[in-house]
Amino acid sequence: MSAPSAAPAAPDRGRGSPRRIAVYLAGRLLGAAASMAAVTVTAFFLFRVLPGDPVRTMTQGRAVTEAQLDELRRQYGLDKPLGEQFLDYCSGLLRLDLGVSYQYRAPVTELIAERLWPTVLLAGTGTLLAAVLGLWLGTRAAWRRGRVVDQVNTGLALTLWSVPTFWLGLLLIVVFAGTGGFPTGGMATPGVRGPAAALDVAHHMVLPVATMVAVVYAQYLMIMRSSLLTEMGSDYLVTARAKGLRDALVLRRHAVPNALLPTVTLVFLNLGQVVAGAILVETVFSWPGLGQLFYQGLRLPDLPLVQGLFVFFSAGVILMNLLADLVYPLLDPRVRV
Amino acid sequence: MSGTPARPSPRALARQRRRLALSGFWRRYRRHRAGLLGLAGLVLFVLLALAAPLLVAPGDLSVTRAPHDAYQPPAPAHPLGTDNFGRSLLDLVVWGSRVSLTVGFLATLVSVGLGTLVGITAGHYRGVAGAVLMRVTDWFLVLPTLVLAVALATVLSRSTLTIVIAIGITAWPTTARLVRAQTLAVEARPYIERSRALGGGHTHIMLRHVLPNVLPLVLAQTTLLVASSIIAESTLAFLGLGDPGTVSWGGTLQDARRAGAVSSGVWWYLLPPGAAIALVALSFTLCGRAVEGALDPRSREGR
Amino acid sequence: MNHLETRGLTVAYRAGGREVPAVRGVDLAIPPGGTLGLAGESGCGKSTVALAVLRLLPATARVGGSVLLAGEDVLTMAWGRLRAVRWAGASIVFQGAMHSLNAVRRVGDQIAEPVLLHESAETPASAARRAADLLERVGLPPRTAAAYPHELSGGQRQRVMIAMALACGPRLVIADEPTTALDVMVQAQILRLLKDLVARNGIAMMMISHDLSVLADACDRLAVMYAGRIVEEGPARQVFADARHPYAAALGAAFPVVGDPASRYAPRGLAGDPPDPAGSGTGCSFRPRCAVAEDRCAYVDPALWRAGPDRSAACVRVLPSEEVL
Amino acid sequence: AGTGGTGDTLTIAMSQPIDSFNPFTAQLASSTAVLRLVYPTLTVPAAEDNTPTGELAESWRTSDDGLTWTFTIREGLTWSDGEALDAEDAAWTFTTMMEDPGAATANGNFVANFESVRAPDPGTLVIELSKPQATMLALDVPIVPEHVWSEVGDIAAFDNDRDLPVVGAGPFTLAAYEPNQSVTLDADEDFWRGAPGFDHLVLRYFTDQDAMVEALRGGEVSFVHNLTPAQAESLEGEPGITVNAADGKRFTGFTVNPGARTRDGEEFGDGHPALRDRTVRQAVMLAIDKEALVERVYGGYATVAEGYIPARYEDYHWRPADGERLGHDPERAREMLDEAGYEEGADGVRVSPDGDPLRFRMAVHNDRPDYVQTGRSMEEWLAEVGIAVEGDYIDSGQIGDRLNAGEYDLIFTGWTVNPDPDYVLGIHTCDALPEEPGSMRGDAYFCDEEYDEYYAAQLAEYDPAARADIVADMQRLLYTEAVVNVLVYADMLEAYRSDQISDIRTQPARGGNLWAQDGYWSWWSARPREAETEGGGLSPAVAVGAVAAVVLVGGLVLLLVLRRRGTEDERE
Amino acid sequence: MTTRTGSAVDGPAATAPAVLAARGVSVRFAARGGGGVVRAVDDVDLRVGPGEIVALVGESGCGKSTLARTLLGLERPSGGSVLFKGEPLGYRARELKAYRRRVQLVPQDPGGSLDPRHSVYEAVAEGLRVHHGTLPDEAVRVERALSRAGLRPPERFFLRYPHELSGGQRQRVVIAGALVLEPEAVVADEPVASLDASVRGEILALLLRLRAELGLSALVVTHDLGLAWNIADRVAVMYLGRVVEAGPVEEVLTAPRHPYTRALLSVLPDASAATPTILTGEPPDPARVPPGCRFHPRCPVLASGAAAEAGVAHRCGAEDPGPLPEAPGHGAACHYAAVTAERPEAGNR
Ligand SMILES: Nc1ncnc2c1ncn2[C@@H]1O[C@H](COP(=O)(O)OP(=O)(O)OP(=O)(O)O)[C@@H](O)[C@H]1O
Ligand SMILES: Nc1ncnc2c1ncn2[C@@H]1O[C@H](COP(=O)(O)OP(=O)(O)OP(=O)(O)O)[C@@H](O)[C@H]1O
Ligand SMILES: [Mg+2]
Ligand SMILES: [Mg+2]
Ligand code: NI
Repeated sequence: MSAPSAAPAAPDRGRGSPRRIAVYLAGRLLGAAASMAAVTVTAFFLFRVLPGDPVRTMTQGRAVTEAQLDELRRQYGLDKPLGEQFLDYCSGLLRLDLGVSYQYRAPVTELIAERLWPTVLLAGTGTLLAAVLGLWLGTRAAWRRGRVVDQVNTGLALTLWSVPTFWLGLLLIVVFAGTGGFPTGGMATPGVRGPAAALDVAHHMVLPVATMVAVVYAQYLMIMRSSLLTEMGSDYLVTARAKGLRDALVLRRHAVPNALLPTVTLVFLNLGQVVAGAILVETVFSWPGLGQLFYQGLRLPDLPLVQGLFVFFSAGVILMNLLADLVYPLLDPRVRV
Repeated sequence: MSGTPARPSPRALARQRRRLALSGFWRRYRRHRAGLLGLAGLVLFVLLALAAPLLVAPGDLSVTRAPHDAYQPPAPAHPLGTDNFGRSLLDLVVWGSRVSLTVGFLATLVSVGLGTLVGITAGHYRGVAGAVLMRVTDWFLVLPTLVLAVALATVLSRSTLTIVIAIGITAWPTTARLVRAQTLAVEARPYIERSRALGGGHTHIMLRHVLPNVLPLVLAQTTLLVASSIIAESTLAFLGLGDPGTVSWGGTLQDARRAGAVSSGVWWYLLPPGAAIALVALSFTLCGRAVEGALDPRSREGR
Repeated sequence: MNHLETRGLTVAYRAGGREVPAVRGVDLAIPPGGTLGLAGESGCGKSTVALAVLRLLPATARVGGSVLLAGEDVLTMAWGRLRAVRWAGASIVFQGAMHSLNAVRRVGDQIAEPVLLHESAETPASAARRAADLLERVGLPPRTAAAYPHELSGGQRQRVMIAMALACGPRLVIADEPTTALDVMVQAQILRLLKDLVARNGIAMMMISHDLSVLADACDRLAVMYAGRIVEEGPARQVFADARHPYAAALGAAFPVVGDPASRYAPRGLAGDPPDPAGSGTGCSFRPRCAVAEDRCAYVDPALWRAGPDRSAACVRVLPSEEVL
Repeated sequence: AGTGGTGDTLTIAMSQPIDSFNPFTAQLASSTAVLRLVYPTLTVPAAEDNTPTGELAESWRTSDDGLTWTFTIREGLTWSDGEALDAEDAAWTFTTMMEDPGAATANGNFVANFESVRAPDPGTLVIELSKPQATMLALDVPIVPEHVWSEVGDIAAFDNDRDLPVVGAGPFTLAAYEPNQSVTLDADEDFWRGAPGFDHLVLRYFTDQDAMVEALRGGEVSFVHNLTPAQAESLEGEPGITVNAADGKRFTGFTVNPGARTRDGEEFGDGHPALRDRTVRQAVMLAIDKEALVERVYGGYATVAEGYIPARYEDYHWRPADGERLGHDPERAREMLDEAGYEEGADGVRVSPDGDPLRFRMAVHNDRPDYVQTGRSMEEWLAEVGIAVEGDYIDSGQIGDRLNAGEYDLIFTGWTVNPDPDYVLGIHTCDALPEEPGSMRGDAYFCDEEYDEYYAAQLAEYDPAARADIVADMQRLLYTEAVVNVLVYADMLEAYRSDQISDIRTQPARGGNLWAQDGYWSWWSARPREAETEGGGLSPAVAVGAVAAVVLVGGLVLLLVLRRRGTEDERE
Repeated sequence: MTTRTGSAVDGPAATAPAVLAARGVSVRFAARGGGGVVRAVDDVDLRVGPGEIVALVGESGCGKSTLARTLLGLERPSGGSVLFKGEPLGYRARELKAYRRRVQLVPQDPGGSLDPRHSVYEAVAEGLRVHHGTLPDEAVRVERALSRAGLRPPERFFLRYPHELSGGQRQRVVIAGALVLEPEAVVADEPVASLDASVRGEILALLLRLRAELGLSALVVTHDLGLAWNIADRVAVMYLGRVVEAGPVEEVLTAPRHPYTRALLSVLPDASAATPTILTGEPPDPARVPPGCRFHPRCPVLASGAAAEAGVAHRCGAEDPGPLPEAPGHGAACHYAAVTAERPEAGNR
């Protein structure tokens, strides 16, 4: 009889048909849009129930007349009924108009745009460093599970993880700023221009980024460690070792790529939250970013600003979730569409 | 065939079983040295919080007749120094543990309770109900936690309860997600199908099979959540959203910062409450990880 | 010289502070071109033996005795030499192919990997060509190389594993339960394939299974393990049809011959529980489940004795009683 | 250019961001402080004693009825772009504020009584009032160049931060602006009063109080303000740093709800009835130990307050005579309450003759640590005389709500008092009562005919001494009624690097402040101190390089160590 | 040839009404990953008479488990109906519950079928508690069920947890859990597939003994023809959602008519087997059922030309032989078998 000649179903090479990709994408986008809509509604009604007359708060402690207050109310559309305000707000949102900040008297969108770059710089650098550090140390810790490297690593990470961010920031200021040669706050020294400016910004970034990394990297470390530990017992690693691969290669070529899958999505998911999490670091280090803006908005409270930032932060998380959804199939052939 | 005279009642059996399970759990837990350390820290702090009224005289926390001078560095009479009113920082830390731990536990209770309920329900009912629940969870998950907590704390009136609610409400989706995933895993196990084939209804399956099997996860999640809730409490206080009328660690930190302690060389105002938060959070985290480890079937002995 | 020879191989796992003896003195020998079947119930130490051959056991395992691959002792080999011997000298087809293949790398790359590693003359392109060849040899179209493991069926994955095992032209292939998870029909296909490849290339093979009938079909010789020991060894047909050790006999009888009236409405099994690897006690470890146990079984722990031409069994009943005492 | 306070640049820290450089709309104190350096005003309070002195206006006249003011504008002034600065600009500025509601956002109250503003010729500005206005020499309204601002379409939406340098006429010009980070001002060498001491003035924004102080220590900035008592104390002894504890412009206190009502006398809210009794209100004041507040809450950097107008304004400040003083005397408070029939109940809380226990709700701003601490102290003090007070530490928005609704018993308050006290006095007239419940101009539902008469009299009195007498009477009345109660005047704590700055002028000369002056005196007068040694401290670039090198080397060593251990470990 | 030993029930129970029957049952699923339907079970007739053991055999994925689950009402058929004692099965919660008191499932994987957090006692008592609440004699019943299932003495097992039991013991606990409700029929899905060869025989013997003692009817799902030979009275062979051959064990396994059954029998790793007929290709996909006879793409009879000789080759690719009707005798859904049925059994065995 003939040799067994299997005719395997044509191995689905990678991506799948454009139509299915389109359907997948459309599904994800729709989900993101739904979340966004929900966030919008929440943001509006959540902040409308804030106590206090915003106009009063705005002018607190200053000499104002009733007419001035009324004028302010009119300017901010606070004299209209709630339903109308909501419609205005929604239509504004579609035009990327998040209203006008009470304290800056500038469009919130503009304020956000102004502050976006510093936050992205800070949170981006922080996350990147934290991820690289966390993943690397996590790999080491898992590979040497139970040894000194692991214990020191995990212990340190967990300790830092348990420390309140702002407290750590303050401690760093006490120890390193001023006398330690690092600036205590801000993003740049006024007047420094040219190539020195980049260095200057880097100099200002050291402490805030260190704070951010210290608190965040533990998470990546733990995820990578446990993810790698689950992979550790896997049969395919035995196969790899049986093939005669050096342990370092087994780790690099086989274990890490597999363990990286859950971790990378997590990095993405976290990224969304990190931007919002920058509030503390930015506040402590006077970093002129979105977090600081939020903090300032809170103190008044500056309703359109806080609301706008809330929407913006949520949109960031939604976007990152979407990216994670889109990136995951690229990384893991098993879930390719 | 049923000739054995002294047959234990099912209730006694259940008790015995529970005792056995507990001792087994404890045996496995004991193997985690860090977990024991965490547990010790935890017990210490809980005892401290419970004993606070005995350790701190009511007058010691009075702002008008504080026992010491303001801003005194650590000395035998006040081992951790004093604050701007002349109250001993040690007293403040001891007393603050009450609020901080209460907030930590209550917020965790809220979020774990809510999360477990939603998670199991969403995982069990596959139809529209589950999908809707999951959508809601997803949507909550999308809201930036800190921002939402801050917003809630701003919106609601300022009190410890508000903080509990703000933290509880922002933390539950994570639990729900976890519980749902675990529920799905449990529901895929053949014993659920067996139970259905035996005639068990939804409630039976959820209560008898799913809940006990997700509980360990919930327990581990609980300990981890307490840690983050305590940190969250201090964060909210730091952002000025705490209840200034009560003594809590976060509140004390906030007071220290407001007083400019960092730049005034009054390090003892800043250090103790922060260290206390970090220690408690670390204790809970270590416990949580040890619980996780002890419940991990892979670490079980036997087959 | 035998391709594989183990002498007094012992393996103990450290688990929960105790030492669990998993393999307790196993002697095996496979001549060039020979095929040996290793049978036994779950947990009796079959896989442990297989892993010990390439020193792949986890760090918690303590290994004793010696394992000679073409005369070289694997257990005392230098690290670099060991890596060279792995796969090029002996390769393994693991039980669960889904888990033994890396899910995120293409099948072709995984086959080519050991080739590139062990043969410096190979370039990535030539290794890829070789991978395609190998796939054809196991009956898969060469384009399978571009697939990821999850895109293949269980049988196809197992074939990929076989192709991979053949990649460096090893002299010994160890197949650890290659068909356990597979459907009857696919199982037949894979067994046929393995038999053909071994016969055509003169490779020595050790095949592990708990199904004695499968092994009897595919191998020259059979070894039956029980609680970490070989309890019977001999030519496959003989051991299957006429086992001398009661355990081997029970194992053989567990698979009825369809059409044989004797087994109609008469399933045969073995009462009692599998042995606890940790608890040893004195005497024959099979005694608690043995239907024909005698008094002396309680204190004699029998070694493998000659039980006929070219076969041996570890049961006191194969010897005249006076020889024991 | 340079960093810190070296050489020709003076860097100062500000603790507030800039909301706008548009003087018509800018609200935040930081913005106002910058604008005072950039735009002129008609008059400016003198550095020595706050008396109005001429700025744009060289001199002024008032008509007999006090309703027509004629200012003579200084001659030969120009804007920084060279255009002439004259009465037209001032007239345009005021008129715009009167006509465009958007332009009245920030300073509209100054022009509320203006009938018309004219510039009959470039050197004369005539302002017609509808009723007398005592603040005519303290018009804190920056005058803007008409030729620039008449081009601006919508003034309310204009931020004035695009077209730099901004055209102004102060001692400095606005040269550069990094939103949320810094403002750079360049000195105007040709400023009519003389060139400022520093060529550049940089204001850096800090969100963190501690970071700011550390920056001062490290020499990154040369001036900080808004210090806490602890910070001031710790900076006090440091070499090269001078702490300036200026007398406060602000009073801190609380008002008592004497029964909220509208102008028409309609009562609303739920204020405690016992607080309508002056005895109870006075007893509350007697229970409070203001000295202790100064010590404990303000670390000594404050003055006990009695009169409504801070001590800093010597002319208007008032102090009770010994007989009328309501100092700390819990014993007397208890006696008074006993006499008035407020018997102590079983739980130690007194009960009014009507049967209401004296349990008061006290609304305190939670974002002001000194308020919170004062509030908590008051809880304890009042408990000692048998009054239970429950502090509600809430944010300002909610405070406003409670005030407007009249749903409070005690509520904290505090005002920054201008050199001219008119506004803070005006908020306690009966006119300040709300037209209808829910909207409130003042901070107490105080209404007293006698007070109103005094108020009208002082407004019409242009003789400073006579006016001061009337104001004193008003304060005595407020004090004895004990509805509006002041507790302390907190010092304004500032510090600067005296090793970088010399000759800086406070306003007023004695006990005066540097930041947020009514004028530009401090920054205009500051002169660089000749530095003995330049440099010191690493330049940022070098520091970064060094750190990077250390990290790199450390990382490499670590890597090598781990590598080495790693290969050893590979033997399973 | 037909030597029946140890059967408790006399005669193949063909005439008595079926305890459990499937009539034209189809189950369809939406294919995973969208698009198309999976015809897991396609128009199946099957009956289990009183006291009868029926084996359902077939290769992996042919729909055996799905059919078993459908018989228990765990899956709702998209066509046809399940009959219990001649009555169609109702799918309302109460009806299902009542039904499940009388028909029990012995699931495939004894390890996974026991809740790791329930002790043996609880696992066995679960059925009782679901249907009767906590009975006063619960412990007695549990004890009885356990000892029936061969776990003796039962008290020794009460407090054990599944992970403390061997595979064979777990399977017995599962069986005891089914027996405790004293069902009239059990459906056992691969009852020994995950067990060691040595334990297997014991469990099968237990099933036979229970049938003898309690008169249980049973449907045993398996892919193992040897098992069918060991214990079943009748056997049904499934291929791609269809029963393609059914009949008394002795007839079907010794004189198979359907080429698929023949192929299955030929690959048994039986030392005495002649040349095995190894079917080529992968297991078929129920999402893509071929037209005509669903076996024809892999049919060795068609490939060897025997079908053409018999003149049915054209029908194999075009004409569905249809479902096998529910009949007591030996039948096969095959064009070739239908043509050659009259002739003496050719070739194989
Ligand atoms: N890493 C380990 N740590 C501790 N014990 C182990 C470990 N691996 C295997 N064992 C134990 O060693 C014994 C032999 O295991 P092994 O895997 O060799 O059995 P096997 O015969 O291959 O069984 P199966 O047929 O189930 O594959 C078992 O009792 C098992 O529990
Ligand atoms: N819920 C489901 N959704 C979609 N397809 C399903 C579902 N359940 C089963 N199937 C498909 O139906 C077919 C029959 O499955 P079933 O489990 O009944 O097979 P089986 O004969 O029991 O196989 P095995 O011997 O492997 O247990 C399979 O192709 C399976 O993939
Ligand atoms: Mg094995
Ligand atoms: Mg199945
Ligand atoms: Ni310069």
